[in-house]
Amino acid sequence: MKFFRYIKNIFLGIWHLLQGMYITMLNFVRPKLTEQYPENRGKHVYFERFRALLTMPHDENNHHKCTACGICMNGCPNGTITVISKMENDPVTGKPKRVLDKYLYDLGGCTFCELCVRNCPFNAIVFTNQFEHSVFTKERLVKQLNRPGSSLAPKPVQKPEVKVSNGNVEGPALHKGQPVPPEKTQTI
Amino acid sequence: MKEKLINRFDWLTEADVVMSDGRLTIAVEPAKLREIARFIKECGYDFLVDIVGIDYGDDLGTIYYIAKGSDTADTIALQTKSDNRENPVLPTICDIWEVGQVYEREVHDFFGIVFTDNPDLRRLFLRERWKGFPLRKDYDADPAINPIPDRNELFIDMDALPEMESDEDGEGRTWKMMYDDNDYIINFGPQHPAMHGVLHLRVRLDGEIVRTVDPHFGYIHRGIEKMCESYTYPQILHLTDRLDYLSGAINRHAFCLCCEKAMQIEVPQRAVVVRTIFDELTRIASHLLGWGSMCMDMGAVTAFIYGMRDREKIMDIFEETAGGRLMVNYHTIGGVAKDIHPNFRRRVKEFIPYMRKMLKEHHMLFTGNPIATGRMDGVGRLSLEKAIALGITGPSGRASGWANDLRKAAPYAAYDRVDFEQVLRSGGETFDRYVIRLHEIEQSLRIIEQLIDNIPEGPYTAQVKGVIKLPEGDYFQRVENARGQFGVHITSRGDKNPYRVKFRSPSMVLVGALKEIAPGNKVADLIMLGGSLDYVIPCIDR
Amino acid sequence: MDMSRKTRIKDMRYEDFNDNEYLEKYVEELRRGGTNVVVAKINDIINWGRSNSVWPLTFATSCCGIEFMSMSAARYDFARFGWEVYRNSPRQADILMVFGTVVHKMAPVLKRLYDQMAEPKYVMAIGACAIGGGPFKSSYHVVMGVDKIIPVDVFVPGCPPRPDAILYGMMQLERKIKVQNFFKLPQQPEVKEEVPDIAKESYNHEREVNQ
Amino acid sequence: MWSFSELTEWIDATLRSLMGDGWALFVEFVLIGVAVLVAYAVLALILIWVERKVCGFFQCRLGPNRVGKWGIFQSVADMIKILLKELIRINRSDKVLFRMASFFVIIGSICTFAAIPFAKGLQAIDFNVGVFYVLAVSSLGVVGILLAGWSSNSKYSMIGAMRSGAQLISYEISSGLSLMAIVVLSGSMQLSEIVAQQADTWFIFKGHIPAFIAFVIYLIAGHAETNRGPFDMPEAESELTSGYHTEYSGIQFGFFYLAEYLNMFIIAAVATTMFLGGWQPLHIAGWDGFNAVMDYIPSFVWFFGKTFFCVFLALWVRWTFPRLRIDQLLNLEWKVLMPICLVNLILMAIVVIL
Repeated sequence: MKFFRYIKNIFLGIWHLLQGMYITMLNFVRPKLTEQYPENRGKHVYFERFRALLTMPHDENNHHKCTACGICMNGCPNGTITVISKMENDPVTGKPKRVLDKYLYDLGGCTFCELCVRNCPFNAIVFTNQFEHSVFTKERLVKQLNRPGSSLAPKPVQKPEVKVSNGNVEGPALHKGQPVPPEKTQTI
Repeated sequence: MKEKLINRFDWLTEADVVMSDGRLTIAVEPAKLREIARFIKECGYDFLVDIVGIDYGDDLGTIYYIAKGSDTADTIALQTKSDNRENPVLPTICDIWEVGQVYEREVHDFFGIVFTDNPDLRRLFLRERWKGFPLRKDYDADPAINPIPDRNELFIDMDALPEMESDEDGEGRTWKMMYDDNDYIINFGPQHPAMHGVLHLRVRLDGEIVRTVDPHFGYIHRGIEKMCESYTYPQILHLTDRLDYLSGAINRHAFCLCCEKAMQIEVPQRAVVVRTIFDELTRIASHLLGWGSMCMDMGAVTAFIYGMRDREKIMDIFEETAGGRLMVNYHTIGGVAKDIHPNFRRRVKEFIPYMRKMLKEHHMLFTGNPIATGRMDGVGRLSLEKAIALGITGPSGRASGWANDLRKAAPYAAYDRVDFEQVLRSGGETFDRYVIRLHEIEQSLRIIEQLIDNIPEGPYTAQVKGVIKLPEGDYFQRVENARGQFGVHITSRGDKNPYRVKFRSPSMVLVGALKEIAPGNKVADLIMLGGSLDYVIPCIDR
Repeated sequence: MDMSRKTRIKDMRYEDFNDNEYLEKYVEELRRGGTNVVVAKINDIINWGRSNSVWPLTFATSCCGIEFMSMSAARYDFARFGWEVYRNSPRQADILMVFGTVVHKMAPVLKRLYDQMAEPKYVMAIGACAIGGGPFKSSYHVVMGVDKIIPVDVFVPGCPPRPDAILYGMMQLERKIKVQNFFKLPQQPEVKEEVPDIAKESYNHEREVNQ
Repeated sequence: MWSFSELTEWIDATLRSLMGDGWALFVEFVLIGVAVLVAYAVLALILIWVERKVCGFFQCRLGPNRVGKWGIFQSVADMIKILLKELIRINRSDKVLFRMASFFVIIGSICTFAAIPFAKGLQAIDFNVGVFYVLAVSSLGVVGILLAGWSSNSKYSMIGAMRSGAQLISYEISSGLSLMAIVVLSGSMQLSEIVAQQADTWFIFKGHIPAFIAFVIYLIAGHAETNRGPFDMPEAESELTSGYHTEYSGIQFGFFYLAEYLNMFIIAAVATTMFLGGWQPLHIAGWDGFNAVMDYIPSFVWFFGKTFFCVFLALWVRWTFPRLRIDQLLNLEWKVLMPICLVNLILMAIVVIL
């Protein structure tokens, strides 16, 4: 009996080995699912929500929506964003007003946690799919997001839609009547 | 239990034993710690979940979380404080709960607390010559004090175990050599293809046979716990993903749950269900990778590629909804970051039958393979008692027959409304640990199947205040991660930053298990056992 | 010769690449002495071979390592480039791909691995951690970028970068190898680029994170 | 069927008419040596490419496809690269042995390679003890591997080499014994003679069950001898980083790398020669038309077709199964394969007598 079981086990083992070889052969003849990256450039559609680069959309008049409030800068966990602002006289009212000078973004340190985009009360920044950024010098990874000569959209920004706040926000707090540091309020 | 304790120890007052955060919290003096710890163990609390060290300012303290092996949701917290900062000394509890040994080493490393009678009190993560104890509040992080070393330190101390004398002040260390001059010692890692990261095992070999295994951690110690103390709660969330990156979403869930519990936020049902689906998808992805890398450790590279291939389907689901492949950044405090993508349901529904079919193929390819079973048979047996004593939770613990699934024991999220089995095996051998992962994938598919058609409508996140501040107190939340129980301890002082955050890593004890089960086996088995335990090193090192 | 012809990569246009300025400067430095035509031809053949056969050393410390695995697996398959022969021994590897965080305790190990590699060798820093500390910039135990320890040829940002992005970084490296002068490898020109002003501002801008 | 001997005889005659016999022989030796080396290198490159491509296909991916059409120049690029890599000097290693080891491995494999009859009339070395020669020379490699492990001054190399020593020496026995079954059947040890005898039917059919058993065992043992597939203990990537050649760099590593692939080819080629009729076409007794058609296919196509079939089998196995453990490996040899081989030899003797 024991002998027969031994023999049976041997054949069972061989059967299982053959099964394994069957699976690999199955995959040998299956169509391959490799996405050929440089060849499919431009053809392959990446998911719209995929985050690869922070950008600041500009409209046709070279206007952006950033008011240099600095919420994104303060919300960023590892100092990826630097908002450099300058005081400028408002052409309409003549009062000095804080406007964006440079919006610097260190791609090399960004972790794509999306706190900045979610916190931005003006939807001034968005993530895009552009992921090809490899460089030879580290410093080139620092990007200036506002285009040269661009300015804040002239129309008074409508009251930003109150997004369903998701808890990560220091920005929307501005619209809820909570105490806000004075230097942040003046931009609105 | 409270009455039991107060009856047994007349020096315990009602004020010392309080119920908080759903568990009994006992404050005790260091001198009485061992006494009460022994009693708690006798009452069936044989699973030491974690030891949390805290710098209270004037003194240093520890919190011991202890759970019942038979019901891992039933937890007791034991708090104690050392009397001074300069020479903090606490009695060890590592003879009561075996796993305490490595936890005490960790607390020693971070806080400098000396645990008398702990047999091996080397630094755990930092190098032996590191100056200062980083998690103390007065730690000086000046890089000039601890510059980047340009060469490896000689492992003088690593080869010697300090033998502690029971002095009160912790002085009087003598060194007991761990290895003979003639021992054949081989370093696996930190850069080694099979170490799943940067674990460093110093292995004493006798020919091909492993005699002792001495793990060294810290090659990826990033000081996350210290960083958390200066971050706001939403900012911490992007670090939890990077602990155990294979179950990032689940870790994040734990932190969110902990904050929500503290702030008493009611999470919308839609978010709860979506979170559960995400967690289970993460678990499947993690198990697929774990299965694949174990097969690769045994030499079957193709199986690994197949595992990764199926994992890509999940990555697609994640990317479409959350925008990230590995770091999904999806759970937030109060809900989820975005609503699910319109294609989400369709993709998940396509994935379930696909995965079922592929599971069959995976079983055909590897499970029955006589070479694989021959290698796994009778190797690395971990008994139930040992598993509990070492705190081995998750699939590896359940392979030994320990029912420790928190999804059953203390259902969180949507787990109380779905029907699934806790997969248990009794052998505790390598094969059990191997096959349990594939079975858990099936169960996860079942959970997803039940939930995917029942995602309730409604908001995907709760209204949360702009600046999140947790009420003062200690909070502890555990979830079932792909590797075991992942715990988050938050001590809040009411600020927008936490006072202390501690993560309980399920992987750390798994390496401890390797130490237990590897000796006596061959080198090849050591690698395979590592694969079967499926630890993730960055989660250990934090 | 035209730069764009010299560093042609299949299915990619010259303008598709970032940081062409660096390569142009690099070639300018190389050309300074002038080259023999025959030598240049041989050099081109050698560089064709070297750039198409770059064997990576498996050095994955954390999360990005998983994307490396994805890249080696079926869907992204870097074997198409001939890079899949990943060697576990540094002696046989051509490129050290640093995936993940490097901490103080790991720094000497990384240095040593680099020293153990045979010339010519290259380094790619992949992911935010390897470039500059990434999410752990305020940590006490993290090396803020591997370029502090070893010279880095290509930086691939992302946290973690998706496999396509790593493939793009690999093609960048191929381009760099293609313009090098193999016969003078030890004395490759140092391209001293001026740090762009915005980078200086970004790095130096005093801010109190999380205050 | 066209024979390569026409070509070689013409070269011989031409050379002899041009110079003295001695010089002619000398030139021929040099020519043969060059031809063998070139064939060796080219085959190795092809094999490396084949392996990578086939491996990719088994794993649901494409494999090299960017260097040349379908990536066929991939291994050429690899060769250029590896030739130009730095050779690292290892501290406290045994310099002489360290340098010698890789040559041992590659010479062992080239010498075996030269003895294989590739096509009709195309065989460099044709001893009357050809089988014996193949077995003897191919086991030179183990010396190289042991030397490599010993001289590297690395613990991983040492373990790898020791494993390798135990493994190769063990599996030599059953690969030798299974070839003996064919020697018993054919009554000759000369490879050309063995091939010639298979003109009507291949030995795997002629030898009934014992020949088939011998064939399977030879494939298993040969596979183990090449350190591949489920038997890649000496390298055991996940355990010993790269095993015995951990410390080798540049072309010295290239030698090991080439030898590994060529050994695979040699095992397949010897299996083809001994069991599958070498370059002989498939003949079925009685089907004259079929046999005539088969004869039109050139002999080297037959040989390489059969050999690559065996190579494909080896790759299939290698990319499917996990690795054995060293004790299981030795158990398989000493407790299973060798006894079967011995019994099989007796069976074969009985078959021959009957």
